[in-house]
Amino acid sequence: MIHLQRRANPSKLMGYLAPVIALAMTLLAGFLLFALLGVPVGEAFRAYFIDPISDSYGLAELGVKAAPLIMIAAALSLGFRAGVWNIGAEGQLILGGICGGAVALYFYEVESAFVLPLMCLAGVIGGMAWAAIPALLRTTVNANEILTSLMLTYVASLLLSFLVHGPMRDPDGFNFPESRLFHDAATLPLVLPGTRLHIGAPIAIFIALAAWILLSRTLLGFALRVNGNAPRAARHTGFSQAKLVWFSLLFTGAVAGLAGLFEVAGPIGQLNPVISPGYGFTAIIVAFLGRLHPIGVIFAGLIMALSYLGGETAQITLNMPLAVTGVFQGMLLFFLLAADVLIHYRVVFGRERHYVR
Amino acid sequence: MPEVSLFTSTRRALLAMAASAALALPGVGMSADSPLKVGFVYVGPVGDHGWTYRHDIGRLAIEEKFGDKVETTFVESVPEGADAERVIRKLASSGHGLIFTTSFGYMNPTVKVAKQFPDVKFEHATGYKRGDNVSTYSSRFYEGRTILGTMAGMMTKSNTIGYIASFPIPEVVRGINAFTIAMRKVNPDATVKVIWVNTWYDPGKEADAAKTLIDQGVDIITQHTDSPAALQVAEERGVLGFGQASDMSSFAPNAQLTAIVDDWDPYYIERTQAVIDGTWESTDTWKGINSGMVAMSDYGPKVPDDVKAAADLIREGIVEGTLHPFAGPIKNQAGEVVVAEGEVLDDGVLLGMDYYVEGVQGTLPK
Amino acid sequence: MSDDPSTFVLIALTVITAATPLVFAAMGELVTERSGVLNLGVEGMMLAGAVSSFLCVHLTGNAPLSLLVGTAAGIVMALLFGFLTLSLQASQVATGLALTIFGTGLSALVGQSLIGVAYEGLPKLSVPVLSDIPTLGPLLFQHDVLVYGSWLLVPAVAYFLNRTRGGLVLRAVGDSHDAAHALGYRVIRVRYLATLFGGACSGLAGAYLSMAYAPMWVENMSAGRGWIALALVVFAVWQPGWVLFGAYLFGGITILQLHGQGIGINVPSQLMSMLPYITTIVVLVLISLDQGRVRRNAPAAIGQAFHPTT
Amino acid sequence: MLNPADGPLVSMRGITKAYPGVIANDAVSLDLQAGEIHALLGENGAGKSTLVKVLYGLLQPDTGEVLWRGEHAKLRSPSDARNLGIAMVFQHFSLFESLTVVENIALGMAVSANDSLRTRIREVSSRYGLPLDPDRDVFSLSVGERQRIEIVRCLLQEPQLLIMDEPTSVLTPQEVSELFVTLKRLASEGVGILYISHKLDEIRELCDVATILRGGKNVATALPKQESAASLAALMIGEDVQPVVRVDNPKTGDPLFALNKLDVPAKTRQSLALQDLSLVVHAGEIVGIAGVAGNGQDELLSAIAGEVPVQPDEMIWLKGESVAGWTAGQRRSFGLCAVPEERLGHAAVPSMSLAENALLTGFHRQPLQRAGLIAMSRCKRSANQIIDTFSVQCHGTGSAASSLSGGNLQKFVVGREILQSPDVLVVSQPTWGVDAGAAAAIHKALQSLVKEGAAVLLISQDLDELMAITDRIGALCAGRLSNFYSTPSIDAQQVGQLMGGKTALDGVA
Repeated sequence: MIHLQRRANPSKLMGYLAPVIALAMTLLAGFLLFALLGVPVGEAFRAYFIDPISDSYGLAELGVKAAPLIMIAAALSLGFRAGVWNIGAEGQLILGGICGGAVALYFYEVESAFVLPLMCLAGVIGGMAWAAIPALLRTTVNANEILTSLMLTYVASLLLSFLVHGPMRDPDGFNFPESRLFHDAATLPLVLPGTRLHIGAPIAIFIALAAWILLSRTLLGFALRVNGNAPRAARHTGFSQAKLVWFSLLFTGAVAGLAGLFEVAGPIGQLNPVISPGYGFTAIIVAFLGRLHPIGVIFAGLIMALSYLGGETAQITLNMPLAVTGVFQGMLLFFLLAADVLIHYRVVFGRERHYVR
Repeated sequence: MPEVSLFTSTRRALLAMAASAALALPGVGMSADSPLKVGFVYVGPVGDHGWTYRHDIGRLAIEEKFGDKVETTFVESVPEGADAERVIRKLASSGHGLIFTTSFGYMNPTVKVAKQFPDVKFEHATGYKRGDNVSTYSSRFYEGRTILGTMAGMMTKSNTIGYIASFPIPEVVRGINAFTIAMRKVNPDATVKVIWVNTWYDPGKEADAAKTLIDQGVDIITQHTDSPAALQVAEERGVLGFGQASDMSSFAPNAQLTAIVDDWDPYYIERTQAVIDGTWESTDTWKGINSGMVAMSDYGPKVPDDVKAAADLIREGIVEGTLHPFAGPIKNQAGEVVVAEGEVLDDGVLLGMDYYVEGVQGTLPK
Repeated sequence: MSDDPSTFVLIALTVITAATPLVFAAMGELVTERSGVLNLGVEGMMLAGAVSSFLCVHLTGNAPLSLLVGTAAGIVMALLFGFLTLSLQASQVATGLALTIFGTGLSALVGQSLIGVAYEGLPKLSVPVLSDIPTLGPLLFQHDVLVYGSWLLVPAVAYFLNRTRGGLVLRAVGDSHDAAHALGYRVIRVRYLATLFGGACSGLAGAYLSMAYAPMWVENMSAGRGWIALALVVFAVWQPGWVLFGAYLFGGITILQLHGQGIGINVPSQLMSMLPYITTIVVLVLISLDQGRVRRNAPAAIGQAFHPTT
Repeated sequence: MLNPADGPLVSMRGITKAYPGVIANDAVSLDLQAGEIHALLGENGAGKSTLVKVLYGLLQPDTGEVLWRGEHAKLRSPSDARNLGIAMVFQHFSLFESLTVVENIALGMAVSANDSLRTRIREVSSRYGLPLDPDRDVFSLSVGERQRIEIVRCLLQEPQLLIMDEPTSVLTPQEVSELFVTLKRLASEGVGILYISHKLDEIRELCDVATILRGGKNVATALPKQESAASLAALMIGEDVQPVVRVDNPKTGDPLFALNKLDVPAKTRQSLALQDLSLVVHAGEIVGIAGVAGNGQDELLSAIAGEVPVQPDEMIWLKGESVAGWTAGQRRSFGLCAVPEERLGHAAVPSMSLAENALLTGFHRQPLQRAGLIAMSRCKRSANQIIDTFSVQCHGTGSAASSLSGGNLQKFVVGREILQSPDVLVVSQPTWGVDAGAAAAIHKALQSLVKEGAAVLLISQDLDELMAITDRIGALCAGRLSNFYSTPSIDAQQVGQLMGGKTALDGVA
């Protein structure tokens, strides 16, 4: 019999080793999966893990894909630590895109340095406004934010659809559902010329670092952690629960809104009916994969982004259907999540002995 | 018992891969003896049984026609956001000489990538921006809708037809109008009820919309969404309907009167041939029934002979160019004549069509 | 069908069909959550159920067997989830999301050969005599087996949770796993069973999609219904009767907005489509005013890992 | 009915149970006869809990066995124990908050929550004077009512062996007497009772035999009625205990803290409202509030500490300022510190380190931040100071709060507030479940705090404690306060009357 035995203290070693073990297990399981499907295993792994980032453009794309995941997940992990279950970051992202995009469209003839900052501000405000609804409902009538934030995501995506099919569509675009293309003053500066890596990527890292400092070194971060672990203790020492709920939601809303603005003002360059392939949802996985630690989130975001790029490469170089990518990605996540058990538990072979504290 | 194998397409993939492993020269467009690599970018899964599925049939037609002279690649379910540009670029940089991007949302990324890869030919479906190495192509599906409208107008007893629409974009509006104009020609009392479901692809919701329309008294349904769900409902509820994108008679052997079939095969083969021959030029293709791009499936068992005859006549008129689906007089919903007798709507207006013609109920969401 | 059912009946029938998969999936998730387990992988389990039941009915033509296969597929997915979260203590939220990614991919892989395959749909089972009653007959007694099943499931789960010992133990485990463990109840086993029940129900919900609602297989055909089911559990404050109400309310408003379009209400369809979501929020706000109810029914230990030796 | 004549009812032989780094039970043996009330006596950490958990099937011993009526008993789980006829009232109740009384009892008895169970609950509760509504939600019940659930549940099982873990800590002296009558009656009916306590007087009054544990070992078996409290305590602690010396404070200073007709409405329909509470605490005095748990102590502490908003301005006064509208943090900064009763989750965050727990309430009055950031080194220093001053047993400032024993954590949280040198300290049940040594240390610290001119408000259920260290005393009952009396002027029995709801004592000034 194999069973788990709780460690007296979390293992630091396993903290680093667990992802490595998980990757090894994924390779093993991937080997079986690909062999079963008749795909050359070496080629497949190359397509997933090496090809996508074998040149500077690929690395830049990794940054483009990972940036929104990292920044949203870093923000979400603050809220999750505080026990605030905002799963509507996708909706907040969309609102950020809408509001920031609206500014770009309003000033579409203005070539000025203030346009972009204004767009960022609008994106942040849009995301915060959308997150304020669950915050308000939670703090006033104690309505469960899981439901309200999720439902508002659907509303946001319908709102975007309405706007690009109607009021915001390109007047010269034959009534197709897209806005005008933003001009240069309304698009993000690039970090790496010749690629699409925009300043959103360094900002995402900055946000993760800032979230880390906030969480580990400031009283506010401490309050968030106390509230998530022991809400009564938080109340006792005078941390206002309502304020923490507001902060968690508004902060995530602001960051998600900014991420949405970065998408429309960066790689997309206009408003479309779809501005995010579910970054707000994927970021939830990324947050947990990063163990709700803003620095862990950076690595988790990169791995997650790589698995998406790898899926595209596998389709292109191996004609592997997207379905296989989903299965492979699922396995990778399962192993990564499961391996973290080793941090807190020892795997013991043999008869179970009861240890009670 | 039908043979079911999980791995049919993967076996196909394996063959293709063996070939590409031998090539493995990135950045090469094409050379005399290496096969032409043709890439496809799909907006949905190939398993949607609708739009993407039909494009994939076209891809397979290329493979069949050219054998080992081509290799095809597809990337499915590519979101129309930031990801599209990367995928298109990746195809361009991995030795593909011809790339089809099959959704409107890929227009700007396609144009952008095309500028960076002047030697690669791009074909963008349903868009309007072209370049030296970017063509656009689309089908005049509305010609098919004219036939459907004629048949519906003749066969309806309730004089109300249900139309399940996806998103209020010109192509869908054009279809509704072409259908309505043809229907009113044969049956001036008939009207069309439109329900927008805001999705291309949700069988459950499409079925709900179909039931709703039937409950509101329509006796014929047509749809501009991807799945056969609406037609299945028609079959079950004993009303009539039309297939969309594919022949869907297996889902509704009695209810399907006919189907508009997207047939990309001839166009894809022609364009691939042009690249192989070195004769490819940027073009703007918008073709309909006479080119074979829009095909009509066989009539269903419930279509009476006179309707068949009338439909055939329309079809011939369109093929020969004597009948234009948007020939005047056309009135808008307010009853104002927007196209006078003797005139036809030009393609520019058609491309951006954003109003309903007389005979459509409700108002067009703007 | 009896002669000319009224418009009300016709609308109601559409609502019933739209709500039934939500009822199944949400009832399953309700039982899972009441044991203290939050499984966000409903969508993935539904897709697994949808594709495997359709595959089975396509191969064998045996509808009852296919429903079983769909149920079993949901159970297998839930077992995977249970192993990761209950045995290996992985995060429930993240594992559930990963399960959805996995299930979406796996179902697409399995379903490759099923594209374009037709199936006539589950047969309607008319209850003799009763189905001829005007209005009530078509409304209540002319459905397929799963609709009847969903109606039985709600009182059955309510009875189980509130009236049986097993239900009591399940609620206890969801309220405080430590206290339940101290009394000698097998927390992990109870949670496994509840999770598997949730998987079975999600599998059936999926089977309903591919065998009755829109009898076919297309990729990702659940189109977000698993998420709605999750929201309905919260909406219902973990009470079975309210799940039924919520599912019919949500389905009803969805259908009514389609009807609204059909009769020509002049509001952009995107805005009309927001109605079900907004209504759900509004009703939740009203429900939340009674915090005693939330306190009594919300599983306090939801989402928390439990390891019996601590 | 059983026949008590043949040997012990239960016999534990050579029970050894080890955890990593500690031997909780080291070859402990114990014999308990039917009809006997048997005390299990020992300090916290002496191994009492481990031993009864073995007996109740919650733990498996490494070696040793349990004999039930002379035969080897397989106790793999509590249900095995229940099947034999063993019932247990836990110190920390294993209740399910969201379930009703009858459901909780059904879970503990492995039966269904049906009407016949409801009827039996009503019967038993009226027979033993333990009023209980079977259909109440547990979350709406007071601590005292919750214990009643546990006792009624055990009685319903008609046990042959009843284990009671510190049952009287939540009862008034009158209720304690009633409980003792019940227990004695049960014993006379032939039920064996294993009674865990560290209250020596209770044991001497009630128990026939006492097994005394120290450091996991069985150090003595005594007949308590023949021992003095001091000799029992000596056995328990291993050295002569020094009883708390009453220090009468003749001089009291200015009023530092006052409640003026404090009203706090009930937060929910079920919780208790505080009505018309007035009191004054002066510099240099300890004022005690006696009362059975669940009479508004939690609500009172919350209101004073600032956890719940209080409406009109004049209700709470601190150093001459009205602080009713202030937040908890503002009150702390101004000099009011508080220690809530619940250590884990209220006074301390279980999963956080001691350093972080020092920060938890310490940041208001100590410079634990630098340039807007938390200065972890300062937090560690602060935690170390607490650990050193109050001899907290732990593995350094990095240990999680949850890894400390109850007594050590209590010393830590009380010490944390005392070292902040508050002007007013409000402390609730500071020695509940704490061993005698730690309790003495805490009492000494409180006394030296007032000597330095602070005011202490002590909310406690422990009459011995209150009588020993307070200067004035009153009682809280059903959300209302009694009058306050100089402690030396009244006796425990009179305080008991106040706890029972009397607001004034006849003939006492």
